[in-house]
Amino acid sequence: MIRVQTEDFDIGAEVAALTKGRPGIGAVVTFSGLVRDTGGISSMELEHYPGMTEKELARIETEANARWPLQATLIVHRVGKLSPGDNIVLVVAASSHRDAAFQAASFLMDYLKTRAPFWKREETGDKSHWVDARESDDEATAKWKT
Amino acid sequence: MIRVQTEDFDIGAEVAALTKGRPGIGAVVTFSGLVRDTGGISSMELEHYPGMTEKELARIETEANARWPLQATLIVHRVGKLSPGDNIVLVVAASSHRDAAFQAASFLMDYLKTRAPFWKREETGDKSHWVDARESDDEATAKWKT
Amino acid sequence: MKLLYFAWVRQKAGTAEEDVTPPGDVRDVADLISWLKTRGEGYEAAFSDLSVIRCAVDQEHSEFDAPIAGAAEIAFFPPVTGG
Amino acid sequence: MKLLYFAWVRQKAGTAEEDVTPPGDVRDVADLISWLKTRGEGYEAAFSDLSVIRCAVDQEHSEFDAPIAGAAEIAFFPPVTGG
Repeated sequence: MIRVQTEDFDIGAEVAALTKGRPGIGAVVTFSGLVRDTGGISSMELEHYPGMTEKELARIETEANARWPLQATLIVHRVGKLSPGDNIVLVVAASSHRDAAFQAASFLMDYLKTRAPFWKREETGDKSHWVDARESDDEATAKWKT
Repeated sequence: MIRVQTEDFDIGAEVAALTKGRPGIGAVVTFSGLVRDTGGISSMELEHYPGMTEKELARIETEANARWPLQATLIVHRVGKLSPGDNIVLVVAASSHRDAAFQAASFLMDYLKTRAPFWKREETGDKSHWVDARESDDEATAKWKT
Repeated sequence: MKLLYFAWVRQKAGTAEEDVTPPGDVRDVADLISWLKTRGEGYEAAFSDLSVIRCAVDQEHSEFDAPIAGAAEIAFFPPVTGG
Repeated sequence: MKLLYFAWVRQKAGTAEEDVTPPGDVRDVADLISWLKTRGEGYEAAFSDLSVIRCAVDQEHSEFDAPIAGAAEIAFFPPVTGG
Protein backbone atom coordinates (compact mmCIF):
# COMPACT_ATOMS: atom_id res chain seq x y z
CA MET A 1 0.00 0.00 0.00
CA ILE A 2 1.28 3.46 -0.81
CA ARG A 3 0.21 6.94 0.20
CA VAL A 4 1.46 10.45 -0.52
CA GLN A 5 0.04 12.96 1.94
CA THR A 6 0.58 16.27 3.70
CA GLU A 7 -0.68 14.93 7.06
CA ASP A 8 1.49 13.28 9.68
CA PHE A 9 1.25 9.52 10.32
CA ASP A 10 1.16 7.39 13.48
CA ILE A 11 3.52 4.42 13.26
CA GLY A 12 1.60 2.38 15.83
CA ALA A 13 -1.76 2.89 14.11
CA GLU A 14 -0.27 2.10 10.68
CA VAL A 15 1.33 -1.13 11.92
CA ALA A 16 -1.87 -2.17 13.72
CA ALA A 17 -3.94 -1.61 10.57
CA LEU A 18 -1.43 -3.50 8.45
CA THR A 19 -1.15 -6.57 10.71
CA LYS A 20 -4.88 -6.83 11.48
CA GLY A 21 -6.46 -9.90 9.91
CA ARG A 22 -3.10 -11.28 8.75
CA PRO A 23 -2.35 -14.02 11.32
CA GLY A 24 0.80 -15.24 9.57
CA ILE A 25 2.74 -12.06 10.36
CA GLY A 26 5.42 -12.68 12.97
CA ALA A 27 7.82 -9.83 12.23
CA VAL A 28 7.24 -6.18 11.39
CA VAL A 29 10.04 -3.77 10.53
CA THR A 30 9.36 -0.06 10.20
CA PHE A 31 11.61 2.71 9.03
CA SER A 32 10.70 6.30 9.69
CA GLY A 33 12.68 9.26 8.46
CA LEU A 34 12.55 12.59 10.31
CA VAL A 35 13.62 16.14 9.51
CA ARG A 36 16.89 16.48 11.39
CA ASP A 37 17.55 19.65 13.32
CA THR A 38 21.15 20.32 12.37
CA GLY A 39 22.62 23.59 11.17
CA GLY A 40 19.59 25.62 12.11
CA ILE A 41 17.10 24.53 9.45
CA SER A 42 13.89 26.39 10.13
CA SER A 43 11.72 24.38 7.77
CA MET A 44 11.72 22.01 4.83
CA GLU A 45 9.61 21.85 1.71
CA LEU A 46 8.95 18.52 0.01
CA GLU A 47 8.08 18.75 -3.69
CA HIS A 48 7.04 15.74 -5.75
CA TYR A 49 5.88 14.68 -9.21
CA PRO A 50 2.23 13.70 -8.77
CA GLY A 51 1.38 10.64 -10.79
CA MET A 52 4.92 9.44 -11.33
CA THR A 53 5.51 9.32 -7.57
CA GLU A 54 2.66 6.90 -7.02
CA LYS A 55 3.78 4.77 -9.98
CA GLU A 56 7.37 4.57 -8.74
CA LEU A 57 6.37 3.76 -5.17
CA ALA A 58 4.01 1.03 -6.38
CA ARG A 59 6.77 -0.39 -8.58
CA ILE A 60 9.26 -0.42 -5.68
CA GLU A 61 6.69 -2.16 -3.50
CA THR A 62 5.97 -4.77 -6.19
CA GLU A 63 9.69 -5.41 -6.57
CA ALA A 64 10.11 -5.96 -2.81
CA ASN A 65 7.22 -8.41 -2.77
CA ALA A 66 8.79 -10.32 -5.66
CA ARG A 67 12.09 -10.62 -3.78
CA TRP A 68 10.90 -11.58 -0.30
CA PRO A 69 7.96 -13.53 1.14
CA LEU A 70 6.08 -10.57 2.62
CA GLN A 71 2.60 -10.51 4.09
CA ALA A 72 2.17 -6.76 3.81
CA THR A 73 4.06 -3.59 2.93
CA LEU A 74 3.35 0.09 3.32
CA ILE A 75 5.01 3.26 2.07
CA VAL A 76 3.78 6.65 3.29
CA HIS A 77 5.59 9.78 2.13
CA ARG A 78 4.72 13.29 3.20
CA VAL A 79 4.88 16.34 0.94
CA GLY A 80 4.60 20.08 1.60
CA LYS A 81 6.08 22.07 4.44
CA LEU A 82 7.73 20.23 7.33
CA SER A 83 9.56 21.35 10.47
CA PRO A 84 12.57 19.89 12.31
CA GLY A 85 11.51 16.74 14.17
CA ASP A 86 8.61 16.09 11.78
CA ASN A 87 8.13 12.72 10.14
CA ILE A 88 8.94 12.60 6.41
CA VAL A 89 8.55 8.99 5.39
CA LEU A 90 7.35 5.66 6.76
CA VAL A 91 8.15 2.25 5.33
CA VAL A 92 6.75 -0.95 6.82
CA ALA A 93 7.51 -4.55 5.85
CA ALA A 94 5.69 -7.44 7.52
CA SER A 95 6.62 -11.08 7.09
CA SER A 96 6.54 -14.43 8.83
CA HIS A 97 10.26 -14.10 9.53
CA ARG A 98 12.40 -11.24 10.65
CA ASP A 99 15.15 -11.52 8.07
CA ALA A 100 12.74 -10.93 5.16
CA ALA A 101 11.14 -8.00 7.00
CA PHE A 102 14.50 -6.33 7.71
CA GLN A 103 15.81 -6.85 4.18
CA ALA A 104 12.63 -5.67 2.50
CA ALA A 105 12.33 -2.51 4.63
CA SER A 106 15.95 -1.63 3.89
CA PHE A 107 15.46 -2.33 0.17
CA LEU A 108 12.29 -0.21 0.03
CA MET A 109 14.14 2.74 1.58
CA ASP A 110 17.21 2.43 -0.66
CA TYR A 111 15.06 2.34 -3.78
CA LEU A 112 12.76 5.10 -2.60
CA LYS A 113 15.80 7.32 -1.96
CA THR A 114 17.10 6.99 -5.51
CA ARG A 115 13.96 6.37 -7.62
CA ALA A 116 10.93 8.12 -6.13
CA PRO A 117 10.53 11.66 -7.50
CA PHE A 118 10.67 13.79 -4.35
CA TRP A 119 12.90 16.83 -3.80
CA LYS A 120 13.75 18.54 -0.53
CA ARG A 121 14.33 22.24 -0.12
CA GLU A 122 15.72 23.41 3.21
CA GLU A 123 15.01 26.83 4.59
CA THR A 124 17.59 28.33 6.96
CA GLY A 125 16.58 31.76 8.16
CA ASP A 126 15.68 33.71 5.00
CA LYS A 127 17.77 31.52 2.69
CA SER A 128 16.67 28.33 1.04
CA HIS A 129 18.50 25.66 -0.94
CA TRP A 130 17.70 22.41 -2.66
CA VAL A 131 19.23 19.41 -0.93
CA ASP A 132 21.87 17.61 -3.01
CA ALA A 133 21.50 13.92 -3.76
CA ARG A 134 24.06 11.76 -1.97
CA GLU A 135 26.34 9.34 -3.75
CA SER A 136 25.99 6.94 -0.79
CA ASP A 137 22.31 6.53 -1.70
CA ASP A 138 23.21 5.40 -5.21
CA GLU A 139 25.69 2.95 -3.75
CA ALA A 140 23.08 1.63 -1.31
CA THR A 141 20.73 0.97 -4.22
CA ALA A 142 23.44 -0.60 -6.36
CA LYS A 143 24.15 -3.26 -3.74
CA TRP A 144 20.70 -4.84 -4.34
CA LYS A 145 21.48 -5.39 -8.03
CA THR A 146 23.76 -8.39 -7.60
CA MET B 1 16.51 1.71 27.52
CA ILE B 2 15.14 -1.72 28.35
CA ARG B 3 11.86 -2.93 29.82
CA VAL B 4 10.37 -6.32 30.64
CA GLN B 5 6.62 -6.13 31.11
CA THR B 6 3.34 -8.02 30.88
CA GLU B 7 1.49 -5.05 29.28
CA ASP B 8 1.28 -4.39 25.57
CA PHE B 9 3.22 -1.53 23.99
CA ASP B 10 2.36 1.11 21.37
CA ILE B 11 5.06 1.43 18.72
CA GLY B 12 4.09 4.99 17.80
CA ALA B 13 4.12 6.20 21.40
CA GLU B 14 7.46 4.49 22.10
CA VAL B 15 9.10 6.02 19.03
CA ALA B 16 7.69 9.47 19.84
CA ALA B 17 9.03 9.27 23.41
CA LEU B 18 12.42 8.10 22.17
CA THR B 19 12.90 10.76 19.51
CA LYS B 20 11.56 13.66 21.59
CA GLY B 21 14.29 16.14 22.52
CA ARG B 22 16.86 14.42 20.29
CA PRO B 23 17.01 16.68 17.21
CA GLY B 24 19.88 14.78 15.57
CA ILE B 25 17.72 11.72 14.89
CA GLY B 26 16.95 11.34 11.20
CA ALA B 27 16.24 7.61 11.00
CA VAL B 28 14.29 5.28 13.26
CA VAL B 29 14.03 1.54 12.68
CA THR B 30 11.66 -0.58 14.73
CA PHE B 31 11.26 -4.32 14.87
CA SER B 32 8.20 -5.83 16.46
CA GLY B 33 7.63 -9.53 16.89
CA LEU B 34 4.11 -10.94 17.09
CA VAL B 35 2.60 -14.28 18.11
CA ARG B 36 1.85 -15.95 14.80
CA ASP B 37 -1.41 -17.77 14.36
CA THR B 38 -0.25 -20.91 12.59
CA GLY B 39 -1.16 -24.47 13.47
CA GLY B 40 -3.93 -23.45 15.79
CA ILE B 41 -1.99 -22.11 18.76
CA SER B 42 -4.51 -20.98 21.33
CA SER B 43 -2.06 -19.10 23.53
CA MET B 44 1.59 -18.63 24.38
CA GLU B 45 3.38 -18.33 27.72
CA LEU B 46 6.60 -16.33 27.95
CA GLU B 47 8.86 -17.31 30.86
CA HIS B 48 12.03 -15.41 31.71
CA TYR B 49 14.89 -15.26 34.20
CA PRO B 50 14.30 -12.08 36.22
CA GLY B 51 17.55 -10.27 36.91
CA MET B 52 19.59 -11.99 34.25
CA THR B 53 17.15 -10.90 31.54
CA GLU B 54 17.65 -7.22 32.34
CA LYS B 55 21.42 -7.68 32.52
CA GLU B 56 21.59 -9.42 29.15
CA LEU B 57 19.32 -6.90 27.43
CA ALA B 58 21.39 -4.02 28.84
CA ARG B 59 24.57 -5.69 27.65
CA ILE B 60 23.17 -6.23 24.14
CA GLU B 61 22.10 -2.58 24.03
CA THR B 62 25.54 -1.40 25.17
CA GLU B 63 27.19 -3.53 22.51
CA ALA B 64 24.97 -2.05 19.76
CA ASN B 65 25.81 1.46 20.90
CA ALA B 66 29.52 0.62 20.80
CA ARG B 67 29.24 -0.63 17.22
CA TRP B 68 27.06 2.07 15.62
CA PRO B 69 26.58 5.82 16.13
CA LEU B 70 23.10 5.65 17.69
CA GLN B 71 21.15 8.45 19.31
CA ALA B 72 18.76 6.15 21.19
CA THR B 73 17.82 2.51 21.54
CA LEU B 74 14.93 0.70 23.19
CA ILE B 75 14.15 -2.94 23.91
CA VAL B 76 10.74 -3.91 25.32
CA HIS B 77 9.98 -7.61 25.88
CA ARG B 78 6.70 -8.94 27.15
CA VAL B 79 6.34 -11.90 29.52
CA GLY B 80 3.36 -13.93 30.70
CA LYS B 81 0.40 -15.16 28.70
CA LEU B 82 -0.04 -13.94 25.11
CA SER B 83 -2.55 -14.69 22.36
CA PRO B 84 -2.13 -15.00 18.56
CA GLY B 85 -1.64 -11.55 17.06
CA ASP B 86 -0.25 -10.11 20.31
CA ASN B 87 3.00 -8.19 20.37
CA ILE B 88 5.94 -10.02 21.96
CA VAL B 89 8.94 -7.79 21.54
CA LEU B 90 9.86 -4.31 20.34
CA VAL B 91 13.31 -3.12 19.37
CA VAL B 92 13.99 0.46 18.29
CA ALA B 93 17.23 1.97 16.99
CA ALA B 94 17.47 5.68 16.22
CA SER B 95 20.40 7.31 14.46
CA SER B 96 21.35 10.20 12.21
CA HIS B 97 21.57 7.82 9.28
CA ARG B 98 19.43 4.95 8.14
CA ASP B 99 22.15 2.38 7.64
CA ALA B 100 23.22 2.48 11.31
CA ALA B 101 19.60 2.29 12.45
CA PHE B 102 18.85 -0.75 10.25
CA GLN B 103 22.04 -2.58 11.22
CA ALA B 104 21.64 -1.90 14.94
CA ALA B 105 17.99 -3.00 15.05
CA SER B 106 18.86 -6.21 13.23
CA PHE B 107 21.83 -6.82 15.54
CA LEU B 108 19.73 -6.19 18.66
CA MET B 109 17.17 -8.76 17.53
CA ASP B 110 19.73 -11.40 16.55
CA TYR B 111 21.48 -11.11 19.92
CA LEU B 112 18.24 -10.98 21.86
CA LYS B 113 17.11 -14.19 20.13
CA THR B 114 20.16 -16.16 21.21
CA ARG B 115 21.27 -14.48 24.46
CA ALA B 116 18.29 -13.10 26.38
CA PRO B 117 16.83 -15.68 28.79
CA PHE B 118 13.24 -15.99 27.59
CA TRP B 119 11.41 -19.23 26.80
CA LYS B 120 8.19 -19.70 24.88
CA ARG B 121 5.60 -22.36 25.58
CA GLU B 122 2.82 -22.79 23.04
CA GLU B 123 -0.59 -24.06 23.98
CA THR B 124 -2.60 -25.85 21.29
CA GLY B 125 -5.95 -27.02 22.53
CA ASP B 126 -5.24 -28.86 25.79
CA LYS B 127 -1.61 -29.64 24.90
CA SER B 128 1.39 -27.45 25.51
CA HIS B 129 4.98 -27.63 24.37
CA TRP B 130 8.16 -25.60 24.75
CA VAL B 131 9.30 -23.99 21.52
CA ASP B 132 12.62 -25.32 20.23
CA ALA B 133 15.50 -22.95 19.58
CA ARG B 134 16.29 -22.52 15.89
CA GLU B 135 19.72 -23.09 14.41
CA SER B 136 19.12 -20.19 12.02
CA ASP B 137 19.10 -17.85 15.04
CA ASP B 138 22.57 -19.00 16.08
CA GLU B 139 23.77 -18.46 12.52
CA ALA B 140 22.22 -14.99 12.45
CA THR B 141 24.12 -14.10 15.62
CA ALA B 142 27.37 -15.63 14.38
CA LYS B 143 27.43 -13.36 11.32
CA TRP B 144 28.02 -10.30 13.56
CA LYS B 145 31.22 -11.82 14.98
CA THR B 146 33.43 -11.23 11.94
CA MET C 1 3.71 17.32 -25.83
CA LYS C 2 3.66 18.43 -22.21
CA LEU C 3 6.93 19.32 -20.49
CA LEU C 4 7.25 19.36 -16.71
CA TYR C 5 10.05 20.82 -14.59
CA PHE C 6 10.71 20.16 -10.90
CA ALA C 7 12.77 21.58 -8.03
CA TRP C 8 15.61 23.89 -9.12
CA VAL C 9 15.18 22.89 -12.77
CA ARG C 10 11.70 24.38 -12.53
CA GLN C 11 13.05 27.51 -10.83
CA LYS C 12 15.81 28.04 -13.40
CA ALA C 13 13.59 27.27 -16.38
CA GLY C 14 11.07 29.70 -14.95
CA THR C 15 8.12 27.43 -15.58
CA ALA C 16 6.55 24.33 -14.01
CA GLU C 17 4.69 23.08 -17.05
CA GLU C 18 4.28 23.95 -20.72
CA ASP C 19 2.98 22.51 -23.96
CA VAL C 20 5.51 22.46 -26.80
CA THR C 21 5.72 21.23 -30.39
CA PRO C 22 9.42 20.65 -31.10
CA PRO C 23 10.67 20.62 -34.69
CA GLY C 24 10.65 17.28 -36.50
CA ASP C 25 14.40 16.71 -36.14
CA VAL C 26 14.12 16.58 -32.33
CA ARG C 27 14.10 12.81 -31.94
CA ASP C 28 15.34 11.96 -28.45
CA VAL C 29 15.59 13.58 -25.02
CA ALA C 30 19.06 14.92 -25.78
CA ASP C 31 17.74 16.65 -28.91
CA LEU C 32 14.88 18.07 -26.89
CA ILE C 33 17.28 19.56 -24.34
CA SER C 34 19.41 21.12 -27.09
CA TRP C 35 16.31 22.65 -28.63
CA LEU C 36 15.03 23.93 -25.25
CA LYS C 37 18.38 25.66 -24.64
CA THR C 38 17.82 27.77 -27.75
CA ARG C 39 14.58 29.08 -26.27
CA GLY C 40 16.02 31.40 -23.62
CA GLU C 41 18.46 32.05 -20.79
CA GLY C 42 16.36 30.23 -18.19
CA TYR C 43 16.56 26.98 -20.13
CA GLU C 44 20.23 27.51 -20.78
CA ALA C 45 20.83 27.88 -17.03
CA ALA C 46 18.60 24.92 -16.17
CA PHE C 47 20.42 22.60 -18.59
CA SER C 48 23.97 23.95 -18.22
CA ASP C 49 25.20 20.82 -16.38
CA LEU C 50 23.53 17.70 -17.72
CA SER C 51 25.25 15.49 -15.13
CA VAL C 52 22.69 16.70 -12.58
CA ILE C 53 19.66 16.48 -14.87
CA ARG C 54 17.37 13.46 -14.81
CA CYS C 55 14.35 12.88 -17.03
CA ALA C 56 11.20 10.83 -17.20
CA VAL C 57 9.30 10.03 -20.40
CA ASP C 58 5.63 9.40 -19.69
CA GLN C 59 6.43 9.09 -15.97
CA GLU C 60 9.19 6.48 -16.42
CA HIS C 61 12.83 7.19 -15.58
CA SER C 62 14.60 7.44 -18.93
CA GLU C 63 18.02 8.04 -20.43
CA PHE C 64 18.82 10.98 -22.71
CA ASP C 65 18.83 8.69 -25.75
CA ALA C 66 15.20 7.73 -25.19
CA PRO C 67 13.06 8.58 -28.25
CA ILE C 68 10.34 11.15 -27.67
CA ALA C 69 8.06 10.27 -30.57
CA GLY C 70 4.57 9.64 -29.26
CA ALA C 71 5.43 10.74 -25.72
CA ALA C 72 2.67 12.71 -24.01
CA GLU C 73 4.66 13.98 -21.03
CA ILE C 74 8.37 14.56 -20.50
CA ALA C 75 9.74 15.75 -17.16
CA PHE C 76 13.11 17.20 -16.17
CA PHE C 77 14.39 17.30 -12.60
CA PRO C 78 17.49 17.00 -10.40
CA PRO C 79 18.49 13.66 -8.82
CA VAL C 80 15.77 12.80 -6.31
CA THR C 81 16.22 13.56 -2.60
CA GLY C 82 13.15 12.15 -0.87
CA GLY C 83 12.97 9.69 2.01
CA MET D 1 24.34 -21.83 46.67
CA LYS D 2 21.07 -21.16 44.95
CA LEU D 3 20.08 -23.24 41.92
CA LEU D 4 17.46 -22.06 39.45
CA TYR D 5 15.70 -24.04 36.72
CA PHE D 6 13.70 -22.65 33.82
CA ALA D 7 11.26 -23.86 31.16
CA TRP D 8 11.24 -27.65 30.62
CA VAL D 9 14.37 -28.10 32.75
CA ARG D 10 12.32 -26.71 35.63
CA GLN D 11 9.41 -28.99 34.80
CA LYS D 12 11.56 -32.13 34.56
CA ALA D 13 13.63 -31.30 37.66
CA GLY D 14 10.37 -30.70 39.49
CA THR D 15 11.56 -27.49 41.14
CA ALA D 16 12.09 -23.86 40.16
CA GLU D 17 14.59 -22.97 42.86
CA GLU D 18 16.52 -24.62 45.65
CA ASP D 19 19.43 -24.06 47.99
CA VAL D 20 22.12 -26.73 47.87
CA THR D 21 25.52 -27.39 49.38
CA PRO D 22 27.34 -29.70 46.97
CA PRO D 23 30.24 -31.89 48.24
CA GLY D 24 33.74 -30.37 48.09
CA ASP D 25 34.81 -32.33 44.99
CA VAL D 26 32.13 -30.59 42.89
CA ARG D 27 34.31 -27.95 41.26
CA ASP D 28 32.69 -26.91 38.00
CA VAL D 29 29.26 -26.85 36.37
CA ALA D 30 29.80 -30.29 34.82
CA ASP D 31 30.54 -31.73 38.27
CA LEU D 32 27.44 -30.03 39.63
CA ILE D 33 25.27 -31.59 36.93
CA SER D 34 26.73 -35.07 37.63
CA TRP D 35 26.03 -34.61 41.34
CA LEU D 36 22.47 -33.35 40.69
CA LYS D 37 21.75 -36.43 38.56
CA THR D 38 22.41 -38.65 41.60
CA ARG D 39 19.66 -36.85 43.51
CA GLY D 40 16.65 -38.34 41.75
CA GLU D 41 14.86 -39.30 38.56
CA GLY D 42 13.66 -35.75 37.87
CA TYR D 43 17.23 -34.44 37.67
CA GLU D 44 18.29 -37.44 35.63
CA ALA D 45 15.53 -36.67 33.11
CA ALA D 46 16.31 -32.94 33.09
CA PHE D 47 20.00 -33.52 32.38
CA SER D 48 19.76 -36.59 30.14
CA ASP D 49 20.83 -34.65 27.02
CA LEU D 50 23.41 -31.99 27.83
CA SER D 51 23.46 -30.69 24.26
CA VAL D 52 20.21 -28.87 25.01
CA ILE D 53 21.22 -27.59 28.45
CA ARG D 54 22.57 -24.06 28.93
CA CYS D 55 23.77 -22.57 32.19
CA ALA D 56 24.43 -19.22 33.81
CA VAL D 57 26.75 -18.66 36.76
CA ASP D 58 25.73 -15.57 38.71
CA GLN D 59 23.50 -14.50 35.82
CA GLU D 60 26.22 -14.74 33.17
CA HIS D 61 26.08 -17.28 30.33
CA SER D 62 28.75 -19.87 31.17
CA GLU D 63 30.28 -23.06 29.81
CA PHE D 64 30.16 -26.37 31.69
CA ASP D 65 33.83 -26.05 32.68
CA ALA D 66 33.14 -22.81 34.58
CA PRO D 67 34.21 -23.12 38.26
CA ILE D 68 31.42 -22.80 40.76
CA ALA D 69 33.49 -21.82 43.82
CA GLY D 70 32.08 -18.63 45.26
CA ALA D 71 29.06 -18.58 42.96
CA ALA D 72 25.84 -17.42 44.63
CA GLU D 73 23.40 -18.46 41.90
CA ILE D 74 23.58 -21.06 39.16
CA ALA D 75 20.79 -21.48 36.62
CA PHE D 76 20.00 -24.27 34.15
CA PHE D 77 17.73 -23.82 31.15
CA PRO D 78 17.15 -24.84 27.51
CA PRO D 79 18.48 -22.69 24.63
CA VAL D 80 16.57 -19.42 24.78
CA THR D 81 13.55 -18.82 22.52
CA GLY D 82 12.49 -15.23 23.18
CA GLY D 83 12.02 -12.43 20.72
